[in-house]
Amino acid sequence: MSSAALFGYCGAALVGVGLFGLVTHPEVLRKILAFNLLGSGVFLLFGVIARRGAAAGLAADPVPQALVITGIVVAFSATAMAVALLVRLNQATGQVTMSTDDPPLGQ
Amino acid sequence: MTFVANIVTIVLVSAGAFFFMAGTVGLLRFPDTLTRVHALTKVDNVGLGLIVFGLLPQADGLLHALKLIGIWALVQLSGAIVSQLMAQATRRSERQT
Amino acid sequence: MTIYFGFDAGLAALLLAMATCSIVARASFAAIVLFMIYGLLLAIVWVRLSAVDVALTETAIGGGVTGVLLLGAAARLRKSNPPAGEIDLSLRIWAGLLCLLTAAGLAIVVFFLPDEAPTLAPQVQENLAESGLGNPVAAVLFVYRALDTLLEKVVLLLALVGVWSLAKDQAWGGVPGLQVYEQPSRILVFLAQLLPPIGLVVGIYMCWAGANYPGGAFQGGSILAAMWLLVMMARLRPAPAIAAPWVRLLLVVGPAAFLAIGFLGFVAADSFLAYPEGYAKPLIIVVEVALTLSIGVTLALLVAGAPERMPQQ
Amino acid sequence: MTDFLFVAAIFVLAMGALGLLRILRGPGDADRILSAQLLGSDGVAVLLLLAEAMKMTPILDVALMLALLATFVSVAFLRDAPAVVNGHPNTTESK
Repeated sequence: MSSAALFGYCGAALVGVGLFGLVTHPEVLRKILAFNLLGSGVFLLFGVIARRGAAAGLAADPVPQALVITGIVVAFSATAMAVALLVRLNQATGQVTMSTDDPPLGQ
Repeated sequence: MTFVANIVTIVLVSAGAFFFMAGTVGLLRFPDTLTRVHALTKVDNVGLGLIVFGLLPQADGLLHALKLIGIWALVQLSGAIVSQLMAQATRRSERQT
Repeated sequence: MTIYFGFDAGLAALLLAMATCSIVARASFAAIVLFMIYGLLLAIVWVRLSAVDVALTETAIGGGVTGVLLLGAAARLRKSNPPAGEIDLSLRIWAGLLCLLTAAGLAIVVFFLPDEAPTLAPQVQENLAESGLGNPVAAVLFVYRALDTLLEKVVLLLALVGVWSLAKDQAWGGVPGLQVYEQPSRILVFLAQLLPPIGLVVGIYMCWAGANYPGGAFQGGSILAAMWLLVMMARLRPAPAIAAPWVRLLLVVGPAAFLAIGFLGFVAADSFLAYPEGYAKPLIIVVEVALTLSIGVTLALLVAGAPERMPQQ
Repeated sequence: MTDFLFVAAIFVLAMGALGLLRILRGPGDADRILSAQLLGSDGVAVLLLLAEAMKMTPILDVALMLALLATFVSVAFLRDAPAVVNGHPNTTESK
């Protein structure tokens, strides 16, 4: 097994771990964290594909790398937005989850 | 000449790695937070320093060597200040409880 | 088994362990610390995949700025009651199975990747000389996929507008509710005076080096953001009111310069975002410098959050 | 030489990993921060070693970035220190 394939399996496992956290954690902050883990797993798969595409004297294919850099930036934007929504939700209702069992807004 | 350089690298990097081990052992075995901070500073100063000086003979060009030393200086500087902050915070919370 | 593979296997195992621990940790604070360590390890993985540009971005964003953003949120939510009920066991087992299936599916895809890996590296390398850049990743970002890069900066701005729009009506245009030190000690103030000049130099260096070596506007900008946040957290300078004209100007100068040069492409070259022959490199550097400033300000304000109070008179 | 540098990198990384046991043991959040800081220093050392072993000088820039950002992160860790550090391990742990 090559190192690239190893990191590929690692990325696949990270997607699984992140997805698990995303579905099972009631706290929104932990969901956001898990979503970031999931995303980085996907990025890692891109990285593996870039590494396998090494050619023409380059150690890795630059196109997937550029995609990943854009992806990291966009993921950060989404995270910042989600955190701001969460903080506002908490200010308005005192909740840290999105459970519907809690009293709705305004009561 | 490269032979001598390689020997220097191997000796110094090994010595540096030893200090990294010492830092970890200190972090795990020392009894309280303040002494653990102490263990950590040895890693920043001596451990990383030895590794940097070990890598210097392998550096190609002055700029490369200066960058290595610059990184060490930065880690040392910020490590020292952050350790101070950490110790302060610990002292403060001990006084409160 | 070679020694390289040994290193990579150890690294991968550690990475997975950190990810798992950060999911199962009980306390949010511990989970975030673990997530930041995970970001650091992931940066080393990117180095091992020979993707130094990505490693730089991951160090800055994955471990650094995202971590600080989450820490701030955790500190603000700490006073709230923890959620009452946990999701029951059978549901968790089902979720676990589903996730296992997803991971297994992806692993199978990795296993059956074609031996002849498709690659665009030769095309990039062939046309690299025309762009005048030495860094192939920067060439992809600013020449071949310039539209994506432009839109990515717009997404950053849109996210910031989104964050700001969550402010209460009376706080609109006010000061972001960034968590700061209540009583910064003298040592902290010293650090906040000492580090930003160093960071500024490194940030400019990253932006400058980005044309030919790994680095670039985003990496440089994120260092600037970190340094500014440090100054604000140590209360050397307060967070600015978001209505301040200089803040607005810095936010848009990067995307505006990019867009202007894009439209220039209609006139001077043959299409939108095309660079006139021979001027590619200087134009790209102008865009990168402007973008570095804008990205620094945008990232810092995204971490600072929605405005919460009006500036004190 | 390359092999030796990789062995050194494995050793330093392993030491950092061992230090992470502090995160599990605690008791205070200050101790968790300490082991994260130790791993930061280990990360810088590993990157320096890799830069030489892989003959890729730009990796030094990653180490530089890490050194800067680690300081920034430590300051953020300690931001709400009086409430977090060491004092009441139970209140922070049981959440």
